[in-house]
Amino acid sequence: MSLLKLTHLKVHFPTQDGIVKAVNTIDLDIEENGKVGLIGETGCGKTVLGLSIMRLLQPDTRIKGENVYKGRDLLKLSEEEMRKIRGKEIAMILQNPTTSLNPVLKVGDQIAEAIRLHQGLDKRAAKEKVVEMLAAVKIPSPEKRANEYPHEFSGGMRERVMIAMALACNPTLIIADEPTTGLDITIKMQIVRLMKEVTKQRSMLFITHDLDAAAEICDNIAVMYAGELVEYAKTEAIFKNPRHPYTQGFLNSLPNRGLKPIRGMSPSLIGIPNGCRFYPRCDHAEAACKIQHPEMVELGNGHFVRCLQYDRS
Amino acid sequence: MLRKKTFAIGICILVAFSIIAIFSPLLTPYDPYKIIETPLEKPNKNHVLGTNALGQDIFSRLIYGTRATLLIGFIGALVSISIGTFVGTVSGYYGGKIDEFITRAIDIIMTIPMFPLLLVLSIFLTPNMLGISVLMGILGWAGFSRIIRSQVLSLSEYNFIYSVRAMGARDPYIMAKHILPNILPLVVVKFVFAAQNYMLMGVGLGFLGLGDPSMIDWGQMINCAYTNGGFALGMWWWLLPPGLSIAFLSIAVSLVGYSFEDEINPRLRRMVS
Amino acid sequence: MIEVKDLRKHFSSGILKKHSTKAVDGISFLMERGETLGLVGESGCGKTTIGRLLLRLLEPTSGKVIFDGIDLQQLKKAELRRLRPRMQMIFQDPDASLNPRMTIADSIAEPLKLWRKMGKSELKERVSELLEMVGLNPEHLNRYPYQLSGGQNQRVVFARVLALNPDFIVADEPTSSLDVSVQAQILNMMQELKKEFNLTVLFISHDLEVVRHISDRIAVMYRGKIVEMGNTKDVLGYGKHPYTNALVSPVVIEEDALLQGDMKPVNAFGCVFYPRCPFAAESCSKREPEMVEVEKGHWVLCDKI
Amino acid sequence: MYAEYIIKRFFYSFLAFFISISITFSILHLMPGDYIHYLAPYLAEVNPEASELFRHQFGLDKPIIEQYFIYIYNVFHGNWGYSFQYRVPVLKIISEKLYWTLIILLPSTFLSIVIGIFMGAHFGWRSGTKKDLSVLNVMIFIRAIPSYWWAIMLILVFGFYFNLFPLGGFISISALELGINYLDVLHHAILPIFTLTLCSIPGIYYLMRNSMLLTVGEDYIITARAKGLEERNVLRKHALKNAMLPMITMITLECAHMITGSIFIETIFSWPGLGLLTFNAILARDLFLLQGIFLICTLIIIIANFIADLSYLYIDPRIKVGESA
Repeated sequence: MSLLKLTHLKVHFPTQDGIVKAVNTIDLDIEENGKVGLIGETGCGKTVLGLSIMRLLQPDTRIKGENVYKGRDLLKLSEEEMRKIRGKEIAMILQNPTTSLNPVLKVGDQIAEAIRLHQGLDKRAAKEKVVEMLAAVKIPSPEKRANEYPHEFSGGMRERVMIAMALACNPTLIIADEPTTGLDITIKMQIVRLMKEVTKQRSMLFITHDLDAAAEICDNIAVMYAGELVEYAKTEAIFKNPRHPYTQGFLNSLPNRGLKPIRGMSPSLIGIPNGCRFYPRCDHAEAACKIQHPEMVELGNGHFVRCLQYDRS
Repeated sequence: MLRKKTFAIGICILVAFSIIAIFSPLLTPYDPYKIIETPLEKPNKNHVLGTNALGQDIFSRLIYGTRATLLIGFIGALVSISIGTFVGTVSGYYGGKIDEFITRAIDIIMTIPMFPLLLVLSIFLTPNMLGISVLMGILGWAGFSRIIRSQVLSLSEYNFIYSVRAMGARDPYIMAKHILPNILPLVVVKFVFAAQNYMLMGVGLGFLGLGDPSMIDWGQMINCAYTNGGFALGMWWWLLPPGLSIAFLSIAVSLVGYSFEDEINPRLRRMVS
Repeated sequence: MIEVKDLRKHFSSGILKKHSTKAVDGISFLMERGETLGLVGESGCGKTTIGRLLLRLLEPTSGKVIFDGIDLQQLKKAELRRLRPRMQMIFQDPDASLNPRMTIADSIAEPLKLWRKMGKSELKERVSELLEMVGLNPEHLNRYPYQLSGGQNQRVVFARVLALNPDFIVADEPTSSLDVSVQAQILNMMQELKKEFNLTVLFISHDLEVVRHISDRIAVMYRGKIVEMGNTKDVLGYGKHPYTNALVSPVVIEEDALLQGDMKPVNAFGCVFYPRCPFAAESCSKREPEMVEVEKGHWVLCDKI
Repeated sequence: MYAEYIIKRFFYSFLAFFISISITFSILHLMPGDYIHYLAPYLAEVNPEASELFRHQFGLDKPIIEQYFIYIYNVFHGNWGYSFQYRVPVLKIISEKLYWTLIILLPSTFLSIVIGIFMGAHFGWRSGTKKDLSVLNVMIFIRAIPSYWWAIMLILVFGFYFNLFPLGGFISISALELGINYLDVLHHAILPIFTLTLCSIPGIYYLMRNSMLLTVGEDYIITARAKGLEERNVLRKHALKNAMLPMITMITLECAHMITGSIFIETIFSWPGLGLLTFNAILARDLFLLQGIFLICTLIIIIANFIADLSYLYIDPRIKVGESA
C-alpha cells in the first residue's frame, strides 16, 4: 500500500537570475515499509524534493501537484496541521550534521525537544527517552553524551545524533538527505548499517549520490537528472540492467566500475530547454531527442525509464 | 531596485554638498567673517537667515561650514581606513604570531574610549582642523581593522591565495593583486560609514567648543546659537539651519552606505541539492 | 626525486596550557621521477599537512624534504621562491582555487607573467594553448570562475599549474568536491597530462578506488603516521595492516571516540591504531610498532605482522 | 578551562587599563613644551616659584621612569590628581558626578539593549517584509541624526512647545526649599534618558538584525522546523541564542558610543553628570579632571567588556574546551 504518493510534483522558486525549476513533474510512490533511494548529482534538485515533502522551503517557493501522505494531501494542510506531522509522522535527517545541529544547545536537549512536543512527556521521561534513543544509535555512554554539545562529537557521532533525533518520535517515514556524505569510509559503513537496522519497520526516502550506500539499504532506486526522474526500478535492476543512458553513464563513471566519464556537464535548472534533458551528453542521442521530451514508460516488472529509445508511443 | 534609487538620491545630495563646499565663495552673498550688520537680525531680504550675535550673515556662514564638515569626514575616514586596511590585511594575511599580537592589541585598543581621549588630547593641540581630523582617524582605525582582518582571514582560507603563493609570488604582490581587490567593496562601505561618523564627530567637537576657530563649522554655529541665547529667544533661523544641514548630509551619506552594504552582503543562499 | 626524512609537524595552541597536536608524526618516504604516489587516509589524518610540508608552504617542526637533491629546509626565502615554478599544488575546491575577480585568461596568464618574460601576443597564444590542452574553449577566456562549473574550474586550475612546466605536483583531493561523472573526466585528463609532462605526483585522497586508478604506489596514513606503503597492487590486493584492510573491505571497526581532527594520541607509547584495531593485543598499547618491509618495497607499521 | 579563560580575560582587562594609564601619563609628559603652561598658564607666568613648588609637590622633578611608577601607584591608590577648577581631588568629584551619570546611563543602556535586541530579532526573523523595511528606514534615519541634535529637537518639542518636561537641569527651583524629591529628579531625567535610548537603539537593532539574518539561513533552523517546533519556539530556542553570540561583544562596543552620546546629552540638558563635567573641564582646560574622566570611561567599558566575556561562558559552550577562546 502506498504511504506517500507524489503526483506531478513541481517545485519552482524565483532567484535573481531567473526561476529555478528545481523539481519538475515528479511522480513517486513510497510504499509502507518501502525504502526508496533517490540518486542524483549535485544540483539535480534532490534536496529540494526532500524539503518540499516536508514543506520546509522558503515561502516564495511555488509547489504544484499532489503530495498525498496516508490519504491526505500535505500541500493542502494548514501550517499548523503540517507542523504536527513534521517530526512525528515524517522525520527528516538533514544534510551535514555539523551545521544541522544547533551549536549552543546540548545534544540531549535537541533530541528531547521533539519528544516533549509530540509525545507530551515531562522533562524526566523525555530525558530517559533521549538516553534510550542515543543507546539505540549505539552511542557509547549515552547518559554522559546527552549532556554534551555537538562540537564534542566526531562527524560519525553527530550523524548518529541526527538519526536518533529523527527516530525520537517513532515516525512512519524518514527522509534522509545525504546521511553518509562527508564521512570517512570506515564510519560510513557503520552508519549505513545503522540506518538499515533502524528503518526495518519504517519507510524511507534515502537521498544520496552514493550508489553503494543506496544499494545496501533501498529496495527501489529512483535516478534523478536535472529536476526529473529518468529511471525507477528495483535496486538490483538498476545495478545489473540500467536502461537509461544517464544511469549507465553514471555507473560507468564510478571509480570501481571503470571511471569512464560522461562528457559535458549537468544543465542549469534555470531555463531548461525542451526535449530530453540528457540529450547533449548522450551517446545514443538522435535528432528527435532534441525536440521531443520523453515520458516515463514502464518496461515491465516495475522498471520505468524516461528515454525515447523506449518511448515509441 | 529600491536600493538603487536610495543610492542615487544619496549620491545626488552628496554631490550637491560637495559643489556647495567647493564653490562656497561664489555662492555666498557676504563674507562670512565680516561683521556687516546689526546683530541678531531676523531673516529679511538682505539676509536670508538673519545675522548672528556678532552681526555676521548666518546664511554665508552656513555655506562655508559645509567645507569643514566634509573635509573632516573625508580626511578622518581616509586616515583611519588606510591604517585599518593595512593593519587588518597584514594581520589576516600573515596569521600566526603577528596576527595574534595584532588581534590582542586591537582588542585592548578597542576598550579605550576614543572620544574622551580625543577630548583630553584636544587640550594640548592648537585646534586646527587638519590636525583634529587626522587625530580622529588615528584613534579610530582599530574596529575597522578587525573587520578587515576577519575578511582577509576568510579569504586566505580560499585556496587561490595558497596557490598563488605556491606559484612563487611575493607577499606584497599577493596582497595588492589578490587580496585588496576582493576586500575593496567592504573597504568602500566602511569608508562611507566612517566618513559619516567623523562628520558627526567633527560637528560635535565644534559644538563642545573644540573646533578650529579659524574655520567656520556647523558645530560652532550650533554652539554659538545655543550659548548666546538663540535657543531661549526662539531664534529658530539661527539654530536650526546648521543642525538640519548636518542631519541632512548625514542621512545622505547613510543612504549611500546602506545601499552599498546591501549590494555586497552575500545574498541569502538558496538550497538546490 | 623527492625524499622525505622523518618529517614532523606539531601544531600547538593554548597560552597557559600548551596543547600539541601531532598532525604529521615522523614520516619518511621516497618518490621516483614520473611516479604517482597515492596518499590515502581519513579526514584529519594529516595528509593535507604533508602536501603543504612537501612544498614548504608550511614549516615543519623537524625533518627534511629533499627535492631533486636540494634540501628545501636549507633554502633562503628567495631561493625557495625561484624553485616554486618546479613544484605546484592543486586543491580540493576548484571554485575557491581561483581569484573570483580575475578572468580565466588572467588567472592562467598570472604564473607566466610572474616567471616568464613574454610579449602580449605570445602570452595570449600560450594561454589559449594551455586552455585547449585541458579541454576548454577560447570562449571561456573572458569569463569569471563563478560562470563556470566546478569541473571546468578544475581544468583551469590544471592549465594554470602546468603553465610553468612543473616537475612535481601535489594534488590534494582534486576531485572530491566534484560529481562522479565529472570526477572521471578530470582524473582521465590528469592521467594524460601526467604522461605528457612526465610529472611526479603526490595524489592525496580519501577515496581508495580513485587512488587505485591513478597511483603507482600507495601510502596509507592514519593519525599522522604512514601505516602501510607499497605498490598499488600489493597494498590494495594483499594489504597487511588491519587499517588498510578496513578501508579496502569495510569491516566494522570501532569508531574513534576522540574528536575528529584532534590528534592527541591515546597512549603516548603504543600503536596509533591500537584503540580501534580488531586484532590489538596487550603489547600493542605499550610499544610503538616499527616499519617492517614484508616484501620488497612493501612496508607495514604493525607489530603483529 | 573556565579558570584559564577567566584569568586570560582578566589579564587582558587589566592590561587595557594599564595601557590607558600609560597613555594619560605620556600625554602629560611627552607633549611638547613645559606642561605646566598647559595646566596652569597663569601660575607659570606670574609666579615661577610657585610653579617650582608645584613641580616638587607633584614629584615632577624626578626622573621620568620614577614618575611613571609613582603615577601608576597613585592611580591604583585612588589619587588621580587635583582639579584646578573645583579645587578638590579628581576622584572625589568624579565619583559624585558618576552617580548622576549612572542615573541616566544605566536605564538608557538597559532600555536600548532590550528594545534594540527585541526589534532586531523580530524584524531580522521576518526580513524583507514591508514592515521590516520601513522600520529599517526609520532606524537608519534615527541613527544618521547626531545625538546632540536629537537632544535639542526633543527639548524644543517637549520642553519648549508642549511644556511637558523641564528644559534642563536635574531639580526644580522649588527643590531649593523643599529638598530633593525623587519624583522631581525623575521628571528631569526622563527626557535625557529618552534621548540617549533613542540614539542608541538603532545601532543595537541593526547589529541584531544582521546577526539574525545570518542565523535564519542556518541548517539547524531547518532541523528545528523539521522536528515540528512552532515557529515562535524555533525563534526563541534556536535562533535567538545563536544570534546573540556575536552581539555580546558588539554591545560592549556600543557602550563607548553611549558614553560619547551622554557627554553631549548631559551638556545640552545641563544634567550634572560626567558629561557636563567634561564640558566644563574642557572650557576650564582642567587637564587632570579630563584625564580622570577618560580613565573612568575606560574603566566602565573595561568592566562592561569583562562582564560580556564572562557571559560567553554561559551562552557559548565552545569556550569550555577552549576552541573559540
